[in-house]
Amino acid sequence: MELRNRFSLGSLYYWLVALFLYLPILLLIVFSFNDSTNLRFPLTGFTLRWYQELFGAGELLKSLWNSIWVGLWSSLAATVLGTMAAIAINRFEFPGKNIFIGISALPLVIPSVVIGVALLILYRQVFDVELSLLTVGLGHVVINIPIVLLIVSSRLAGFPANMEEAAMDLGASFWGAQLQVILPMSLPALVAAFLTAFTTSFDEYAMSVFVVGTNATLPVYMYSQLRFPRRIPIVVALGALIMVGSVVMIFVSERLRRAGEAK
Amino acid sequence: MEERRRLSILITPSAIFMLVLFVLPLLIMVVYTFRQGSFGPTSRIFTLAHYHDFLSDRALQGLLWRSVVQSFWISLISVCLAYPVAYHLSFQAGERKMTLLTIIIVTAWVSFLLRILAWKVLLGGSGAIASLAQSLGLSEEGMPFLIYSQEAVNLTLIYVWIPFVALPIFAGLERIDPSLHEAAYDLGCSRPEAFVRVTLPLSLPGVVAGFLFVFIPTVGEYVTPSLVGGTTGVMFGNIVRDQFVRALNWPLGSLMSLAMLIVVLIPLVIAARLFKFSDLAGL
Amino acid sequence: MKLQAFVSRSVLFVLLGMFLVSCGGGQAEGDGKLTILEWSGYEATENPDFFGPFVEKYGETFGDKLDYIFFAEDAEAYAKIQTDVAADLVHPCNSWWQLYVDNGLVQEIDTTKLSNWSHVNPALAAMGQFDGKQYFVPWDWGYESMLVRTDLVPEVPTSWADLWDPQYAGHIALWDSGEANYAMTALAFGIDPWNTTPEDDEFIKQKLIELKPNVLTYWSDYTEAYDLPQTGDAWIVVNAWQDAYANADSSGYAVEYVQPAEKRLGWVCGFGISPNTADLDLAYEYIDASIADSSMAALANTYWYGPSNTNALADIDPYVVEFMELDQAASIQERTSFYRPITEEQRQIRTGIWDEVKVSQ
Amino acid sequence: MAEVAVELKDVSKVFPAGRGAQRVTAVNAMNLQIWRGEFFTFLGPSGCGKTTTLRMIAGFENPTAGEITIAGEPMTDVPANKRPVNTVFQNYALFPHLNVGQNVGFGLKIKRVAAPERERRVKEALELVRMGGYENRRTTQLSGGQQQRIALARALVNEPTVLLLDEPLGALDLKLRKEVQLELKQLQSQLGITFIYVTHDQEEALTMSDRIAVMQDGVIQQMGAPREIYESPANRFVADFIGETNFLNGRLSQTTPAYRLTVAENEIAVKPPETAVSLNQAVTLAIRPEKINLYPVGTVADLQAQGTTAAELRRLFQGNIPTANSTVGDYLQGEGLVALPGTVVESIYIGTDIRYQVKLPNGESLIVRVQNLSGRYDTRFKVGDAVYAVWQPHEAQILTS
Repeated sequence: MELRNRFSLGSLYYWLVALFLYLPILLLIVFSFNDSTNLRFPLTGFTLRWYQELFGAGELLKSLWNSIWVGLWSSLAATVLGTMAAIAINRFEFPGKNIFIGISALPLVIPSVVIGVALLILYRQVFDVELSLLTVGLGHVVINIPIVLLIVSSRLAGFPANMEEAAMDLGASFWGAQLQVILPMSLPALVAAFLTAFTTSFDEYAMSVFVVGTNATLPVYMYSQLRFPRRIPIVVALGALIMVGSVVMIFVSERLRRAGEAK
Repeated sequence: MEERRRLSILITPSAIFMLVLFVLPLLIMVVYTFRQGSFGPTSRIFTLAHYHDFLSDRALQGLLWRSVVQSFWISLISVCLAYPVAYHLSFQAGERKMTLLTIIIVTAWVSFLLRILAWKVLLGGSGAIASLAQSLGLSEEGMPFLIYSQEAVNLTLIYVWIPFVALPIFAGLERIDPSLHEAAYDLGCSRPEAFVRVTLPLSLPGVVAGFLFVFIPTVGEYVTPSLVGGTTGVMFGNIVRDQFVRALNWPLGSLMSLAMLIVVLIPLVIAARLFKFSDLAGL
Repeated sequence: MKLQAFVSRSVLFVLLGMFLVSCGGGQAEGDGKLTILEWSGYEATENPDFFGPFVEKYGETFGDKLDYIFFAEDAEAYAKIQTDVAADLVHPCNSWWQLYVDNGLVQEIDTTKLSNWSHVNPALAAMGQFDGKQYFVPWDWGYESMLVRTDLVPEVPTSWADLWDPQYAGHIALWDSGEANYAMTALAFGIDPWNTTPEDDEFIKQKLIELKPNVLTYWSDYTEAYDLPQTGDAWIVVNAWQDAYANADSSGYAVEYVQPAEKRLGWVCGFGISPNTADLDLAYEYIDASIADSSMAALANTYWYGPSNTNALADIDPYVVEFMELDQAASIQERTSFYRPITEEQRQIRTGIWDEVKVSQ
Repeated sequence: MAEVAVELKDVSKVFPAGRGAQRVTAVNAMNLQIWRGEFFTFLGPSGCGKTTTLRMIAGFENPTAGEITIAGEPMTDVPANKRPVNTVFQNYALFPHLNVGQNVGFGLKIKRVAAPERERRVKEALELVRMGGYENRRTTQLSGGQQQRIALARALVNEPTVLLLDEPLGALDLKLRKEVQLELKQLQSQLGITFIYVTHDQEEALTMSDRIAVMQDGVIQQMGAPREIYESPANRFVADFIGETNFLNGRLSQTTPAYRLTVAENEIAVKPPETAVSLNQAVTLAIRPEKINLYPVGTVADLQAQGTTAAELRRLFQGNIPTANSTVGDYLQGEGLVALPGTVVESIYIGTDIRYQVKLPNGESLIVRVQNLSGRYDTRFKVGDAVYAVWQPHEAQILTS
């Protein structure tokens, strides 16, 4: 009985915090149907206009597409690089290890506007490469590597030390052991790292704004839209769609998980 | 040797990547602090003037200190608010925990900017909270409540950070062996005692990680203060950003970033000395 | 717990997503394209009306000829150009023009290649001239003044200097721009903003610090400039552009766009051509299309910005014409203090002053 | 001559000094041959180098010096995954992301054994360890004993030349451990595979092994069959580590015609030591507690007066009951037995045995285990009783190290 009480108390708190987190988002969803360019009470009427305009807003959708594209590949690259480094850190002792860890963690510590400017100088004045989604993505990889490294290496540190040996004992090569045992075992951490990296990349503005080329990412484009209040509701509609989409995805995967469990 | 080859295959890609795309730009930034101007002929003049300017600017240093203190409190409160969420997820939510965690995390998929705009609607003069405050007699008519102030910055940042703090704390809690709680009860601890004496100390690395996750970027924060901070909410990050994007005084901006970096690194180094790196990792 | 299954499904999701995205994400770089460093909202793909002749000439695929790099502030555009971001055309505002010219970032414009050049207001065109050569084609211009909620203020201010009146305490929104606040304060206290001494700098800084008790917040983007008076959070938005007034007015709020005793501030922005432009003819075509009568009318009707083309008047909404005083082109400058080019050093001083003001407690 | 399965020639392993760690010689110039089909055990306390030796055979560590051959093949450049050995790990190291069947089939899959064959062999292996039908279980759902069997099946399914077992029973409870010990032994003789077993549990080693190598400080102290190790420990360490042993300080007082030793203020007969010992040399006498019998002090009449029954007396004196007034000491001397007088200072009843502690005149003490049989006189000594600690001279051993 006591346990049950405690459970509902914790649960209550969780949902209160969730409500707190979702409150502004729910508000955005409401405003996305409000027949006014102003995000302001009182509501003036129901409309689907913003959604209609959203589907015609080529540049906005293109920037969304760009952001998804950059987010996916930069997170994937960061996950691959960061995971490799995490395995190395976890598995080997080598000179300069602490320096490597320190430097890899540093991007977390430096304001991204600074990284953005530094990268802009690097790209244009040192390497003379054109700004593009690639240059944005590379910047995102820089800030995402530490995230991946932190998440994955702590997961690896939690494993019994001899999993790799067990795999090699059974005939797997070193790389085979990494691919068939260490990586699958770290999968939850890899997914968490990828998700966190994607989330970071998807909402990254301060750095991206400097290294973005002719293709804007969503946050860069959205900030530029702040000059045009009448475009704000369209952006809000997009935000609402993204949110509803992600929540639906969560519930679908939860359903799938449950279905998988029932088997 | 075989081991060395494996190590180099694993580490070289990220090492080269970080070297070229991070260390190199960082060094360029350091070089910039000695330049007189940002571009053109003035950028080729070596000067220590920016160091002199910054070191003699007490007001600016004061702002840096205030931003650090403010970030400290924001981080602390975020940690306190997120801890019970992480605790609930880790110990009470059972198999739904990953789903519940994701529900919290995906709020970050809606642009930061939009969520801040929504907060402005809530907190602004005609917003829901102002109306409530007005009807309760807490605020005069049409007065924006809680917005355009340092408190608004704090509230908004705490809102933004809760999911990101919950994550490392959750990870820290997940690593605690449940039998340790049982051991604590067994040794006569009441539940709160068991929490204070066993769970909390063991989850401390996750808590510290969560704290740093918030603290570090908050010191350099500029978007939130510029949107909801008003005149009292200005943070050091705003001034740094101004050097880069308005004054185009990149040398001074670089120098201010370095100063910020050093201020932020101090707690990081302390934390790294107190806790093992992997414990700080989160998840 | 079937976490593994959940996770592997998520991975599948992601990989599938990447596959789909990679199918649609590629772009081809082609020749005969223009890269334009532009404020967002002016792009031809969103507003084909602003570039009528260009769109007509290249038909539905005109978008393939154009790439945009967007910026949100002039400083950002200048920084990008200075770090060799490859753009063929750039659209800065006039206080920056001198820097572009001095640093060789734009080339001289052969106005004979612009069929609509003769319609451009000569006063504005003159601002784009340096050492007797035309470097910028002025396109859009506008005012900066005080946008006032007349129903909330006790008294509508009539001059910039009125802002220092304690009756507005806590209800003024200043633009978070050192240059603008410097100019506004200079005007308020009878100083020529474009010809100042270090003493003036110090005086203006003190005045701005004195203004702080009256200030609610600093607005940094245009949505705020619209929102602040409409929510009533701010009674007076300083250095607001006229389109903020248009929006508030059309939304039914009691607002006034003040004509201060000391003159409004005014800005002009225009196109410059990079010296490295590969397809110069296309660049001229684009600019020429932008200053065509119909294009300029569309711009004015959409954003309430002043057109540089005086011939466009006929197609502009009379209300806009009246408000912008477009029919009195000759006298506009008498009531307006247009921004003038400032040096890099001046810019740093003015931003520095503004930073000190913000930092001061 | 049996075939050699594993041979170690002058194998050493030195771990260099690292941060906070000193240079450690884990294995020191080890020479060893393990026969095909043998159940060979490395026994020793933790840190003795036994696990390092096993890891070198498995290929997880490279010897600093020396060579290891398996089935006649030098293994120096052969990585772990190419060696014809498999390991059962102490913590089992079952892969948590794979189910039981996938775990067992892992090695076969690596070797690209076709699916049907793989399934068949996995099934067989699981049946071998009495875990048939568990293919689809998650490893985390299994008990410790079950996990141990899966780990065994996972190794055996690959048909290794040598199976390495690194304290595989450490995590099991006593009863289960005993059960599995027997099973393992049976399995080994049934399969005929060479087992190399590492443990710190001497009982386990004695129960299962064909041969045992007792290790300390990276060196094999003694190698031999369980009986040999137990009965004739080569040195004090082995004697002490294997089972319980009493050690008495002594000095050799006579070497010819027979060896005699002064211990606890008495001179006693002793069998000749294995190593050369000179007269007057200080040595250690080792004697197992169960080899010692306790006799009461006094005359036979005294015993009778205390109510000792005839049957008990017969048993005490092995049927040859001396005359009523002759003493027990005389009898023991007459029988050629060693008898040290002492006092019972502790008596613990442990069911199968009574465990006495007997204090000798010089202050040294002996542990004596007496089987708890009815009709035995020596099960009823009390604290304070004067007794003789008695053994046959050949039961005790002189140790010089």
